[in-house]
Order: sequence, then structure tokens, then C-alpha cells
Amino acid sequence: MQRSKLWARLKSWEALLFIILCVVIFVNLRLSSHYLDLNNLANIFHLSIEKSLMVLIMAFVIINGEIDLSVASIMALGATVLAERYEAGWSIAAGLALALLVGLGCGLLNGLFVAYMGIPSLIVTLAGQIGYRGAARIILEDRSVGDFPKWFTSLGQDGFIGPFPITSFLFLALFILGLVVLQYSVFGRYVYAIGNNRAAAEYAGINAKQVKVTLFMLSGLIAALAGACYAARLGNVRANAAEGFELDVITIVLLGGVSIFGGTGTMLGVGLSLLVVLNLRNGMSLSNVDGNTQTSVVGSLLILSVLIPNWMQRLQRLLSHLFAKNPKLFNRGGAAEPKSPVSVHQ
Amino acid sequence: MRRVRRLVPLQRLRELSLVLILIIVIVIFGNQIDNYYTPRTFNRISSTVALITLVAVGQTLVLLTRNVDLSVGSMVGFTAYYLGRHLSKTEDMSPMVLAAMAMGIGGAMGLINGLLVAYGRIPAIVVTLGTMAIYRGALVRYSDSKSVATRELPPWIKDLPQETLYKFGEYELRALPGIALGAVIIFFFILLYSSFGRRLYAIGSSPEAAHLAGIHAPRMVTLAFTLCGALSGLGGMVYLARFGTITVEAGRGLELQVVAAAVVGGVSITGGSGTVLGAMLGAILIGTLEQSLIRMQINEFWKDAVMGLCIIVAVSVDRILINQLTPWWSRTELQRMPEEPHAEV
Amino acid sequence: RAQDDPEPIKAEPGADLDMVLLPKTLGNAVFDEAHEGAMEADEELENEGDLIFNAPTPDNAIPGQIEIIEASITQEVDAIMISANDYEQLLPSTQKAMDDDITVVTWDSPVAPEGEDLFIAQVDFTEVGSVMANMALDILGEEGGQFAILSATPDASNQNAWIEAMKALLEEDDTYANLELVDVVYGNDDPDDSYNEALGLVDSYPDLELIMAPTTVGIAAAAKAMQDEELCGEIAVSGLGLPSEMQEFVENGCSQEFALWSFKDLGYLTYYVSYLLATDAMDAEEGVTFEAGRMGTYTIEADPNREGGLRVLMGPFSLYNADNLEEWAAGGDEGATVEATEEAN
Amino acid sequence: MTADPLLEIRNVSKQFGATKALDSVSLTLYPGEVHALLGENGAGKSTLIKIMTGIHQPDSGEILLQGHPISLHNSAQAQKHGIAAIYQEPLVFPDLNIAENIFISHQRRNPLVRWGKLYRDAEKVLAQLGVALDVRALARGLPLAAQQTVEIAKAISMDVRVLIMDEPTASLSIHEVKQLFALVRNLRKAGVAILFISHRMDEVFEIADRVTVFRDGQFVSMAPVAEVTPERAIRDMVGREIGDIFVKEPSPRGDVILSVKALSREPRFRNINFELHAGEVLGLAGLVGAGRTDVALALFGIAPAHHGHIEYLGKEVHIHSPKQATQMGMVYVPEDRRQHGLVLPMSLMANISLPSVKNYRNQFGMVQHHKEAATAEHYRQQLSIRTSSLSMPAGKLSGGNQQKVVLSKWLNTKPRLLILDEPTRGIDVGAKQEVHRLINDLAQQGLAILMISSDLPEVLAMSDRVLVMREGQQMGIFERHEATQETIMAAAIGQSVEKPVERAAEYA
Ligand SMILES: Nc1ncnc2c1ncn2[C@@H]1O[C@H](COP(=O)(O)OP(=O)(O)OP(=O)(O)O)[C@@H](O)[C@H]1O
Ligand SMILES: Nc1ncnc2c1ncn2[C@@H]1O[C@H](COP(=O)(O)OP(=O)(O)OP(=O)(O)O)[C@@H](O)[C@H]1O
Ligand SMILES: [Mg+2]
Ligand SMILES: [Mg+2]
Repeated sequence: MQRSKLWARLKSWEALLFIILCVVIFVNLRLSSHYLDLNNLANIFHLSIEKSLMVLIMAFVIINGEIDLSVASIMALGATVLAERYEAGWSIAAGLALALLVGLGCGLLNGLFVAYMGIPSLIVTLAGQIGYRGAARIILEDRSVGDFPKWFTSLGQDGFIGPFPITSFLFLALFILGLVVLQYSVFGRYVYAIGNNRAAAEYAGINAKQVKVTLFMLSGLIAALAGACYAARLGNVRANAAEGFELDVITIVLLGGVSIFGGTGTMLGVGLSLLVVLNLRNGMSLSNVDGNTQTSVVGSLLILSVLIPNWMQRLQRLLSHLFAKNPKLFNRGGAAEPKSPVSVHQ
Repeated sequence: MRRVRRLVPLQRLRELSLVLILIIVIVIFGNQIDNYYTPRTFNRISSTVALITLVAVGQTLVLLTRNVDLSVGSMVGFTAYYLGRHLSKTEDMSPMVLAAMAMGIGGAMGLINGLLVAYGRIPAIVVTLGTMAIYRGALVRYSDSKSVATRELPPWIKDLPQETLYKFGEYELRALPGIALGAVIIFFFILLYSSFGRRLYAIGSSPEAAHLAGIHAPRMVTLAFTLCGALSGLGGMVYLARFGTITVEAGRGLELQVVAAAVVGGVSITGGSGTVLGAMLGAILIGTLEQSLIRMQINEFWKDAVMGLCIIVAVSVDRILINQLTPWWSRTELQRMPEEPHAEV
Repeated sequence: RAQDDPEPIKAEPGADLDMVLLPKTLGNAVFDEAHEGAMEADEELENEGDLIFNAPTPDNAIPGQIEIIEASITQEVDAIMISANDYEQLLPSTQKAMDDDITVVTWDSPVAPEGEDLFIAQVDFTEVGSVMANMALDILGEEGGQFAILSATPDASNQNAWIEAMKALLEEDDTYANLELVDVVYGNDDPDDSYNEALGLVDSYPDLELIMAPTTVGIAAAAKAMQDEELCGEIAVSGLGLPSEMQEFVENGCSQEFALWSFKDLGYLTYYVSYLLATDAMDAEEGVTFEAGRMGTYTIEADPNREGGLRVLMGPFSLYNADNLEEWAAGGDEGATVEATEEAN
Repeated sequence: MTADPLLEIRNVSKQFGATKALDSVSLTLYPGEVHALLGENGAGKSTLIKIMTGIHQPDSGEILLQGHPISLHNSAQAQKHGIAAIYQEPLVFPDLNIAENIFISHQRRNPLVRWGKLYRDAEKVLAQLGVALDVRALARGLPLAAQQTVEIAKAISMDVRVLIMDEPTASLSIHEVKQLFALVRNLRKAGVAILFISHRMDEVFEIADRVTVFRDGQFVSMAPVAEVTPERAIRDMVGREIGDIFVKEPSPRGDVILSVKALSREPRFRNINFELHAGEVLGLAGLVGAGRTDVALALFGIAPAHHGHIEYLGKEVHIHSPKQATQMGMVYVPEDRRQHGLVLPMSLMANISLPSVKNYRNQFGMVQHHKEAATAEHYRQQLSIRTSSLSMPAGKLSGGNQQKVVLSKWLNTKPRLLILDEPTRGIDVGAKQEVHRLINDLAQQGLAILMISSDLPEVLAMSDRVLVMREGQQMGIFERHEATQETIMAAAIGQSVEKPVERAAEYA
């Protein structure tokens, strides 16, 4: 019993990602002498901080059985609102508050259409992707707005502890919060239940619509927050900020073992997948690999990471059939899905 | 009522509702834009939606099986480039051979997707997100980031977009929309009348039930992906004919437009329902919105926002229409028969 | 341009410098030409170090450039040559690079002066305006007519500056009194969008006679659209285009005239300047004169468009039309530049 | 039984993780016999069937068809050999229409679909079963009984030599069962071998020729039906004697908990009137499709009624969502456990705690797993849920055990009013008695219980009063002493029953 639990854990998605991560780090160390530079380590997180933030909430949304393609546009809108208000004489804090509110509002809109009108989230958020970016365009047109106060940009650019800016720690805090909420809270349980079987969850007295609206609102909120990080990091905002981020975000979440049909995946897996992708890309950047090839490598990894365990499992099953006389030798069946929301209970 | 239901099954309701919305949209824009009701507008829109429609037909096949193909844009781009490069090197080539080649290349890429999904047991979105990047990467490698220029192409392919198949007054059915329409018609009948088509629906509707019913899902899924690839390949040829200049960026972002067209057209992303007719109507609806907005005299910076709004409004109206009409159509009485033919034995 | 400085600084070949050439994106033909030019200079100067050519994908343009700059800083390269996707947003990283003693030279599209050593300007921005105005005048004739601009994105700073310069000229100079600019639309440097926008212009303005596209993607797409709609005699297409992409359309009359500078030369010159700066042979100061291999001598000057900025103005424009394109084609890939014809009118 | 055996199963074993589902079992089917397979929940019956149809592969052992060993890797192969099954959980294609659902497995033979013929044939098959469904309608949202009917139609439409039926009658009422049995007898006459699984003893003894009993995945006994009695069969199944059928003890009728007046939701049901008291079990009887589930759904807020009044604890309420109902202490145990009852991939204990998970929070808002586990363990013992671990995904439990999890889940919310829809569907005799005892205890504690059941003996044994519905209409309410098999059946099929109808009018 104990042994098979250990087996199950070793065969889990998270373990696989961990192994991949180790390989990636090892290769990076071999390829580049600069990989371990403290500045570079900070850069790994720092340069993708907005995507990392959005990955956290996207994991919730996808586990819930929905998708949010509008995050990058809400992010741009958030950054735009913040910058425009600052330009108009508001304080950064007030601008940020309004940006976050706008993000919440966009998320609310998405959520209402998805939950109460019953339109597939793919379509709603695709319209949102176009529309919210459009709103940002209306606000800033072709202008770029910057000249933020030094303290604000230094939040996004300068080291807070060592070379790590404060936004990195913001991410870390949100990651832990996300992990606790998803894996251990009632809300997280609801997210899983609805993602797996919405009807059963509703029969169990869970208000699925409310949960969905909440998730989309949080998604909008985090996206707007990411927008603020973007403004601080680049010190300047344009309406075209973050175009095309959503696909990267979704890729990372899926690599983390979250099923696109909802219901499965863990925050730990998503965190590991984020580390894998960021380190992999960083390593390739240091080796001057071009963007397309980088994406191809991540794409191949995405496929292989599912394919290889599947093959291993089949091989194992084949072997165990050959040794059918001694079933204890191999742990057969049962582990068809390496990841399951129930893993938190074990 | 019963008769109406028989004549117009629930599945047709979706398309009816879309046609209705399309008419509303056209009337609204017709009031706003001068010279809107002209053959030109028709020709314009039909030419623009040809590519999306063609690929959306393939996408529909895949979506029906509860999968998705995000690599279509890359397949279109790769095929377009490959064909262009090939044409620039060879003397002459008949259109049919080129089309076959296009479908062959696309089909091969689709086959890889299909095998990975069906036999590698990897979720389609994972596979095709991967191959989307991989095929694009392959294109970059193959092309060495160079472009195909229009001047390298033989005249017939450059003239294909203005080829007219059928003229109805000044309304023209041009070659490219003709290809798309052909694909829609063929696959409409395949999906409706062939057992292959019905089994695609079955697989997507309930994979477990399909398994129990002894349907060999992997083969069907692979075939659906292959067909989707082949149609994307054909789409690559259309792309080449239409734009002439092919860079490594050709077709990027197409996947979302295509999925959007299909889903707006009532194809369910969770499989099992939808038709290619719907997908075409979805493509036309989005194409009409886009083309009409181009002609509206509104601030450039407002256009995206208006477009987003238009899509969500159109889809919402569609949803409301369907919700209102569905209860009338879908009633299933579990009744006892008046007499009991097998009552005693 | 080279003036009469008696002792231009010369480069000392054989240094060991790692240099990064960072264009806006991959997959745009002009940047490949720039790369060729840089490689030519690299060979000439016998640089022992690497010439790294890398660019982000279009869907990750600004963050991608930042990542590459940061990676270059980590790798401790000696010079970065950037065609910037944004005027301000790259500043934090380029400044960081300069703090680390890396030479930062921008070309094609600059960043704000505090984030670079100097800018290699292909041509004078106001000159682009006048060249476009002149071409329009050339095509439409003295009696003038309506024309429209098909630009890249609404927020492309280069294009916007050129368009502004052109508008100013149209207003001030009476020679252009009869040229009526009716609209500016944006094709997002996407062939599909540009194609549709061009047709939208045709539909919206029945009297339109010319589409002026100050972007290579836009001009090719517009020309193809006119060709497909058989409008080539009625509506002319002009602007900034690559001869390799435009030759076809000039031959069939869809475009009479267009202009561009040599990107190959731009890459060559940029490399030379960066090499000089990185080897400390030269300082980035106003009035410094240097020799750039086969291209002759140049002087660093204050940038009139950017306060506090320095530039090297490459020039000149090449105007292409039916007469000289054949020559160009005969010269093949060598890219024989047909020399300055600014005095076209 | 002079003929040669048609299908033989020899020493088949199957292990799932730590569970030994089948341990070297054997079974022989002869042409023209109805062979009943009995066993407790989790005894391995469904597993055996899945092996016979190629869905699972046995770890060891073999299957012989007419003396030749065959290997089955998927159900298509099984169908080719003429083996078809009606599975325990009906699994229809929601997006296909009913006709297609019935003939989906035939399609391999003809590459083109002839719709007209398809509809006509489907209507014919359904007519054999004595039901009329709109064969053009999609199967989405079909009530469970109708899904079951479609499954049966699907199986009998094939030319089969071996027909396996895994609890086909679990959600059918007497009427449909009669039709089905008539059909089964015809098939038997035609030489088909039928394997029949049911937890309803009376049915088994009505139709079967031979009876095999499994216990804990092992073969226990096999005998011609003439040689077994229900008592002996039950003893073989559970390994001990089970007394007579449990009958609810009378409990004091308390305050009115729920009062329903003129409730309607056209076209499903109309003018429903009843009062439900604390401590009372009100049985809701009727034939399949009578609209009983719809009444429950209306009360629970899933498909609210259009007209009429509901008073709960003396106050008029409008219930629009299950959440609202649950908060009021009114819960509903749905009939379709796979779609509405369980989150299949979630663990058994997470399923049990789902509606009440808020009660398991600590001060930081985190769910305390040890408390959840304690609750799950409690119900595992009380309802004897057979599982190797509490963190087993609910979808991997046997059908009956899943039903027990659904029951536990709702009992755990400590409701005031319990609406049970086919509460013992698929539950074995032993456990059924447990459930009945539990219902009885709950009523004694003052709960009000509304129990929908198609199992007439169950209704009669457990109800204080019985409300009978027919085609959406209330036919009457019978007091316990008035309720007999005959009166209720008569009301359910619409023969005139005077007195109770008058009584119904009084409420209106
Ligand atoms: N896929 C599976 N994975 C793990 N365990 C399983 C699986 N399928 C069945 N089991 C286990 O095998 C045992 C036998 O299950 P089976 O479904 O055959 O029982 P059954 O006799 O049909 O019971 P019921 O009368 O409740 O339907 C059960 O303990 C069940 O939990
Ligand atoms: N979602 C639905 N779609 C179509 N018809 C439905 C639906 N739900 C119920 N019906 C029809 O409404 C009537 C009442 O069904 P309901 O399930 O309420 O009956 P019931 O008495 O509960 O029967 P059962 O014994 O099956 O539970 C039936 O004729 C059924 O066919
Ligand atoms: Mg069973
Ligand atoms: Mg019911």
C-alpha cells in the first residue's frame, strides 16, 4: 500500500515536471556560464512577471472548465488606464485603484456573459480580447505615456532583495495564496467540482454561476495588476502592450497538467511548468536561439511530456502482461490519469 | 407543430437563427453605409471569407470529435510557402496537381496531429499548440526566413482570385469562394449522410458511449485531423493565390479566427454538435462585421472596440433566439403505446 | 552625409567583438537584407567575434526584444544594433546595456536619445514625406485627385512621423494644392488586413485614384488587391516597397512608382558605426566624421527630430519605376541601387 | 439444456489496483436460456460483463464461444461475435437523435445513412418495447428511464446470440418491466442466450432459468431456478440470512413541513397538491415518465414550477436554485447518479462532503481532511460501501456503491426534508434493507421524506402515504392501509379509482 502510494506520487505529473526542470537546469548550466549570474536568475522571473501572474489565475479558470483569452487585452487596458490617469494628474495609487476596478469590471462582463447568458467562454473572451484592447486604443490612441515617478518604476525595475524586484515577491506571495486556495479551500473544491461536473455541483447546492463570475473577475483583476507591473517594468505604456500573451499563458497552464476540459491539475504542477518554460526560454535566449525555435522547442516539450509517460505506461503494461503470473512485480492499472484533484487528499 | 419540427429539425434551428442575425446585421450596416447593397460588397465579403470558411470546415470536423486543431494557421502558412517556393522553381504545373499537392502536404501534417492525438493519447490542444509552434518553426527553417514574392509565381495562380465561376448579374461566384463553397457542400452531405460523419458526431457527443458501442474512435479522429490538415493545405493554396507574397508569418493567428467562426456558427467546442453550414455562416457573419466596419466612417481607434461589441451582441442575440425557440422543437414524450403488441407470449 | 572633413576616422579590422543585430521581428524581408549588409561588413572588418542575428516573433515583439537585450547583457556582448519596436519601452534595458559599457546603436527605428549611442537614420523623416508627396504628384499629375494612405499600425511611430511630414508639406506647399488626402487607414502590417483595408478604401471613395502605402507589407498587399479586382488602370499604388516584391506589379501596371532605401546598406553602415564605437575608435559625438567602407564617409550630426539625439543619416532614397526595375532585376540579388532621384519633380 | 454451451467463461480473474474484482470465476451460457447473475454490490458482476464485451481484458482465464477460445479487445469485436450488452449505466449520445442512438452500432455495415428508413425502424423497435419516443428528438436531457429504454432498444436491434443485461430494470416500473420480459421471452425462444443481472428478486425468479451467485468476486453457486429459493439465493449472496422485507415502523405524524398547492409546470405536471409532515414518508408512485422527477426538480429549484404555491415550515417560499433549497434544509437525491449525483473523478470522501464542505473548515478557511475522512468512514460502515480506500475516485466504484455514496452525501447535510428519487436503484438486497432502516430512523427523528420509487414493494413497505401520478397528473393519495399493489397500479395506469381522486380534489 505504502509502496504503491509512493509509486503513484513518483509517477505523478508533478514529478515528471520536476525531472524535466532538473534536466533543463542542467543543460543550461552546461551551455552558458552566465546562467547562474544573480542578475540572470532575477531576469528569468522579472522579464515574464506579467505572464507568470496571469498563469496563476488562468489555472483556476481552466480547471473550472472555462478559458480566458482576454487577459492580455485587460492587462493592456489596465496599464493604459493607470498611465492615462497618472498623466491626467491623479496619483499612482488612485490610478492603480481605477485600473484594478476596470480589470474587475471587464472580468465581470466576461463572467456574466459566460455564466448567465451561457455563451461559450471561448467566444466571450475572444470578443473581449478584441474589445478591451479596443478600449485601450480609444484611451491612448497612438500615444505612449510614461514619465512615471521614479519610485514607481523602480518597483518594477530595481532589486528589492538582491537583484529581485518586489514584483517577484508579489508573484511568490500570490502563488502561495493560489496554491492554498485551490488545493485546500472550499472555494478551490468548488472550482474542481464545477470543472468536473457542473450539473452535479449545482445539484449539490453550489452556485456555479457565482463561482464562474468570481473567477473571471479575479482573472480581470490579476490581469490589470499585471498591467501595472508592466507599466512599472517598462516605464511606459502603449495600447498594444502584451499582444499575444494569452497563448503563452495557456501553454504554461496546460503543460502544468491542467486539462483543457476542466477538473484536473494542481497549482504545484502549474508552478513547476512555469519554472520549466521560463528556464528553458532563458537558456535558449542565452544561446541566441531565435523566438520561433524557442516556441517550437516549448511546443515539442509540451507534446513529449505527455507522449513519453504514455508510452512508458504502455510499455509497463506490456511487461506486466508478460509477467502476469507475478502481478505484485508491477503496479498495474489504476494510474491511467497521473493527476487528479483528489491527490490532495492522499 | 409536429410537422414543422419534422421539417426543421433542431440542428437546422441554429443555422436559421444565424441567417436571421446576418440579415439584421446587413440591414443595420446598409443603413449606415452608402453604396452598401452592391454586388461589390457581396464579392468583397465572399472573397474574404473564403479562406476562413475553407479552414473552418476542416476545423469543424475536428471540433465535432471533441478535439481542436490550433495548428491550422501554421499548416496554411507552411503549405502556402512550400507551394510558392515550388512554383517558383518548376516550369509549369496544372492547378489540379498543385491542389493535390497542397492537400497532400496539409494532410500529412494533419495526420501527424491525428496520430499524436488518437494513438499517442495526448489532448488535442496540447498536441496542436505544440505543432502550431513546430510547423511554424519548420517553415522558418525551411524558408530561412525568406519570402516568396509575387513575381516568382506563374500567372495562373495570381489570377485565380479574379477567376469567376458563375455570374449572376454583377454578383460573381469567384474561384476561391467557389472552392470554399464546394468544400462546405461536400462535407455537409458527408456529415449528414455518411456513417463516417455520424460517427464523428457520436465520438464527440460521448466518447465513453462510443467506446461501448464499439466505434473505433482513434481511426475516426485521425481521419478528421487528416482532413482538417488537407483542407488547411488547400487553404494554403488559396492564401498563396490571394496574397502572392508569402512570408514566414503567413497564416499566423488564423487559428483563432477559424475556431471563432466555427463556434459562432454553433459548432460546440465540447464536441458532438454543429454543422459545416453553421461554420460557414459563422465565418460570413464575422467577415461581414469586419468588412462593414472597414467601410464605416468611424475613428480608427474605435474600430476594435466596436468589433468586440458587435461579436458579443450578435452571439448574445443568437443565444436568446435559440433559447426561445428550442423548447418548441425539442420535446420527447415517453408515451406508452395504445396497444401492446407483445403483451402476452 | 559625407561632407568635407579632411580626416575621417577609419576602422581597424580584426577586433574581437560580439555584436547583436536585433531587428523588429523575424520574417520581414527587409531585415534579412539588413542582415546581409551587416554580414558583409562583418567579413570586411574581419571581426573575430560573433555576429548574432536574433529577433522576436511578431506576437511577442516588445517583450521579446527586451528579453534579447537582457540576454545580450548577461552574455556581455560588445554592441547591440536595434531596430526598436517601441520608442520608450525598451529604454530600461538599453540603458542598462549602456551602463554595462555595451554600445547601443539603433537603426531603422530609434529609441529615445538617452537609451542609445546614436541612430542610423535611413533617410530624413521629413524627406520621406516629401518623397511620398512627390510620387503622388507624379502619378496624379498637375490636375491632382483623391488619394488615401494605407499605413502599418495606428501606433507605428515611424510611419506616423512620415505621414505627418507629408501632411504638413501638402498644406504648406502650393505645388501639391490639388492633391486631396481623403483617409488614412491601417493594415497592421498584416497582408490580410492590408488587402481588405485597401479594398475598403476603393469601396468608400469612388473617386479614389491612388493608394499610398508607406510600408512594404501594405504596398504589396494593396497592389495585389488592385490586381485581383482588376482596378490596376484606375487606382495606382505607391509608397515604400521592396523592389523584389513590387517588380511584378510595376510590370503589370498596378504600381508605377515606389521608393525605398537600401536595407542592405543600412545594415552595412550600422555594423560599421557600431564597430567603430565598440572598438573605441570613435566617440558618439556631434561632428565626428568617419569612413564606412564601400559607402564612403559620414558625419555624426544632431538629430533634428529628437532633441538631444545623434544620428548618422544614410540616404539616399531609391525611386523605382518600370525603367530602372529591369536594371535592378538584371543586377539580381546584388541589389544594385538605382541612385538618388529625389529631384524627380 | 441439451444443446452445447454457447459461451463459456473459464477461470477469469481481474484485479483493479488493490481490488480483486474477479477471482477465477466461471460461467456457462446455453442458447435459449435466461441466466441470472446475482451478487452484492461490488461482487464483480459488471466487471465480468465488461470482460465479456471486450471493454476490460482479463488478467487470466479465457472465454470460449461455441467451444473456440476468443479474445476480445474492444466491443466492436464482441459485437462481431454476436455479443451485445445493456450496461448498468445508460450511456446515450446526447447530441444524436434517438433513432441514431439505437442504430449507431449498425452503421459499420452500411456506409450511407438513410434517414427515412432509420426513423421507421427505430419506431418499430420502440414499439416492440411498448413505448413511443420522438425518434427525431435529440437524446440530450432524456430522463433516465427513457435513456434505459433507448439502451434496451439498441441492444435488441442487433442480431445477437448472447445478450447481456446489467440491471436493465433498475429504473423501470412494473409496466415497462412486463414489456421487457415479453421481449426477453421471445428472444429466448429464438435461441438467444441471455445473461440477466438484477437486484430485484421477484424479477429474477420470474424470468430466469438458472441462477448464478457471486460473492466478493468469487463464484459461489449455480443452480436451476427450480432448485433455489429467494432466501437461499440471498444467503449465498451476502453470506448470512436476511430477514423479511423491512417495513417502516409507524412514527408520530408531526407538524406540516411542506405544503404544496396546485403546483404546475406545463407540460410536465399540473395541479399537484399534498402536505408532508415531519416524521412521515410520502411515497411518490407512478409509471416511468409520470412526471414524478419533475415535481421533485420543481421543489428543489432546478426547474421551478410555473404556477402554484409551496409552503415550507409554514412560510410561502419561491425556490429558484438548489443552493437556496439546500440552505433551507431541503435536499434532493437525484436519480441519475452519474450526471447529477457524483463528481466521478473526485474521491469518494470529497463527494460525500461536497454539499456540506463548508462545515469542514478550520479557522483559516481550509478544509480539514481528517474530518472529511471521519465522516466518509462513518457512512462507509453504516451503508457498507465497498471500496479499497476513501480516496478512490467515485467513478471507479461499482454502481450500487456509487448510489450509496450519493445517499451518504445528502444524509450528511442533516436536512429537514429529504427528497429521494429512486434511492435504492442498483442497491443489493442487504444494503437495501440498511437504507430502508436508515430512512425509517430518519423519519423517527422527525425528518419529512418524499420518496420517489418505481419499486412498488419498496413504496408499499416504506410509505406512510402514497401519492400516485399519471402523465403529469395527481391520481390520488392513498393512506397506508388503502395502498396495495392493485390500487396503486390501477391509479398509475389510469383506471378509475374513486375515493382517492375525491380526496385530491379536497386539497385543490
Ligand atoms: N475501473 C476500476 N478501477 C478500480 N476499481 C474498479 C474499477 N471498476 C470496478 N472496480 C471495483 O471492482 C469491484 C467490482 O465492481 P463491479 O462494478 O463489477 O461490481 P458489481 O457486481 O457490478 O456491483 P453493483 O451491483 O453495485 O453494480 C468493485 O469493488 C469496484 O470498486
Ligand atoms: N429533459 C427532458 N427532455 C425531454 N423530455 C423530458 C425531459 N424531462 C422529462 N421529460 C418528459 O417529461 C415527462 C416526465 O418525466 P419524468 O422524468 O419527470 O418522469 P418520472 O415519473 O420521474 O419518471 P421516472 O420514473 O423515469 O423518473 C416524460 O414524458 C419525459 O419524457
Ligand atoms: Mg454493477
Ligand atoms: Mg424519475
